[in-house]
Amino acid sequence: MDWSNWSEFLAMGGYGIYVWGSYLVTFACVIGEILLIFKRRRTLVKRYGQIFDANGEDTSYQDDKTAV
Amino acid sequence: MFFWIVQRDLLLAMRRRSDVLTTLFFFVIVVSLFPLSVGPEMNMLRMMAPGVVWVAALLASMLSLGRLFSNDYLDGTLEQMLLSSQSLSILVLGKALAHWLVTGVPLVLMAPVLGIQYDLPVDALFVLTTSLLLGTPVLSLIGAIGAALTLGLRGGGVLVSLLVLPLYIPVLIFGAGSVEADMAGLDYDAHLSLLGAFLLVSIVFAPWAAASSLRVSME
Amino acid sequence: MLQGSDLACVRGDRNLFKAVNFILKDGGLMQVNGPNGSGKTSLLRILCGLSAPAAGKITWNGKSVRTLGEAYYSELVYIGHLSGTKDDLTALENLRISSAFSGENISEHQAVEALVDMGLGGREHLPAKVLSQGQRRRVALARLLVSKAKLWILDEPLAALDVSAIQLVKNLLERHLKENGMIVMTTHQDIDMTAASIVQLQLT
Amino acid sequence: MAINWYKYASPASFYSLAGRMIPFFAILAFGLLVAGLYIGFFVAPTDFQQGEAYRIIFIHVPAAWMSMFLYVVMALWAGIGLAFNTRLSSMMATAIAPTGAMFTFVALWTGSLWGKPMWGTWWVWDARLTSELILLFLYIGFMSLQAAIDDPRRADKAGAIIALVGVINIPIIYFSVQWWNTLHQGASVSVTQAPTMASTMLTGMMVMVFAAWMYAIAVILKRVRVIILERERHTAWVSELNERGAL
Repeated sequence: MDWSNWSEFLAMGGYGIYVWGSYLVTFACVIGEILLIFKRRRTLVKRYGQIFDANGEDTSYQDDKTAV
Repeated sequence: MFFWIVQRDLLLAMRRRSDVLTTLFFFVIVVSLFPLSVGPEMNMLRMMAPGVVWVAALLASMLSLGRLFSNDYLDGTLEQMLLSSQSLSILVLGKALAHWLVTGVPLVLMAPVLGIQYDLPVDALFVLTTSLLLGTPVLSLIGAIGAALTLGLRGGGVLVSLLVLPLYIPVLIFGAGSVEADMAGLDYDAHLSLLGAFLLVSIVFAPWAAASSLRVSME
Repeated sequence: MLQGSDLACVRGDRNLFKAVNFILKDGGLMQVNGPNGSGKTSLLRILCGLSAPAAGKITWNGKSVRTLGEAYYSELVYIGHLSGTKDDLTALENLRISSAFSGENISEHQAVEALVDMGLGGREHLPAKVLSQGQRRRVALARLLVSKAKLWILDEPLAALDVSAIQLVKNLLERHLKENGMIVMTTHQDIDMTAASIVQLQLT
Repeated sequence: MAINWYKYASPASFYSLAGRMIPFFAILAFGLLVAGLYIGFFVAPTDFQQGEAYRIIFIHVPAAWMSMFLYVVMALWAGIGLAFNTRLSSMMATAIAPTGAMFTFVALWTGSLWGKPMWGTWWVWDARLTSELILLFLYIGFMSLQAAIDDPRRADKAGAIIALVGVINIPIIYFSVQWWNTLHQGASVSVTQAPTMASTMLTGMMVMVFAAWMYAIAVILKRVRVIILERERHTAWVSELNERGAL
């Protein structure tokens, strides 16, 4: 399937909105999910950094649910 | 022992009669709301009747699920139930049966009356009542699992409906489907036998699942 | 004979206690002591199988409690902080139902007698919600009179009781120990009771 | 082999193992994705019936399969966690749920976008789309139950029970929706009456399925590592890792 030019590829035989609509949303979800995990991880590592370094041994008893 | 728990719950329900009536009134009000919203046009209502009555029955029986175990949880009787020499599944089956008798049966008795409100033909009323008779115990049994899982959680009431509604869908489809089939002149035995099958399966599995959920929640 | 071997309990993130060992023989009394929040109630709940220990094992006459299940429960009465009485039911109904749970269907007469012994004479037919906290504890404790279970697990049985009730409960416990029963209890009052063997379990 | 396997059942060693595996799966997923898209858009011919709109199939079908597959895998891990009391398997189940829910949402979104050119409506009560919707409710139910319970052990076990009850109900729901669909609309054109698949279309789709698979494994391992850290805060190996800054 060879697309003669860029704009024809975008038009996707008139169905451009639907095809690109679904692909964009899919990649948005994928990227979003990955970013969410990295964000969750970063806050966790930062928080552990404070807890452990500040007093060497973990004394602050925080419920995980509230802290994150 | 099984009859002890059923008798106790019925005794409790009778002592607090308002709970029984609230479920029934909720059912009646929800069913009567639809003609007001959709318009009094008869054959439209007749077509919608099975779905409306079934969804209202589903929501009404779910209304009182939250209280199924929470009262016993708060005053310590649930602990005694867990420690009883009788198997917990039997006790949970008893509680689900009591819940059904208190909420399900009034719905079944009220359904024909509401059916007339929707101008359903007589044999459709009969099918509606039998389908509810077979379906509502399944709602109580599966609901018992949801109630056990969300014991003692904040916002438990909403969570129960979120957990349990997807599992109610097959019962809803065949329940409402049986009445529609009858009104369309098709035979409805297939639907009712499937509802009966759901009932048998949930009688066997649901109490065991609810019992293990109770043990998990009471850890 | 009840035996616990290196029991441990974790609540949320914190481990309440570790490596708890004890043996309780017939006619023995074990008193679990420790400051508030040291896991006394958790230990009792683990002993009666309500919750699983994070580590360790509990055996009843040599067999693990987990495998015994209902067989173990029929030998046991647990009275926790909650009185286990339904507010809408009368004291009599409450007692009959809670004893039915543990498998002993007692007659109306026996129930009334037990309530009278617990000093609730004349109040059998009152709904539990009008009873005071102390009276409700008496209804819960009345189960001990009618129960044939060998092992009693009591979480602060003497709490919220007046002097006469405390004396009454003490006689009850002593009588149970004399009949070769076993008791595991927590209490903040000091109890001077004679028993075949008294085990003091200290939770830090 | 058994002993070795058991070693990886402990969160600490699994944490490092997962750490090493993630890059492998991530690169594989990316490679397969690029290949799949290339085949999908540049090799596969135009479909005589649906024109170019059918190219949505390259993400709709993998997403739908993955959503179904991940729920079953989640229920499996949850069941193992419940039966053998191994915390790691329950953590795995908790890690799978969000990815499964994401795939279900994508399947629904692409399904409705595909339905628009085919039938002119955004949402068609087709049997498979409806079951996909119900599957999304099951995922949401699982995740909200686990979020509502603070104690991780209870959350794992409660989640396991609802996942197992859910997985038993999936075939029942699917067939009752299938049956319901035929009753009301007669044999309507269903989304998956896939056009006769040219071989390149098929290969393109299969490559995309594997890409989705690799991606799912990479993301789930990534999330399970974070969950392990959250739950194992009080263990020595976490604080020791933290000292070395190797978290």
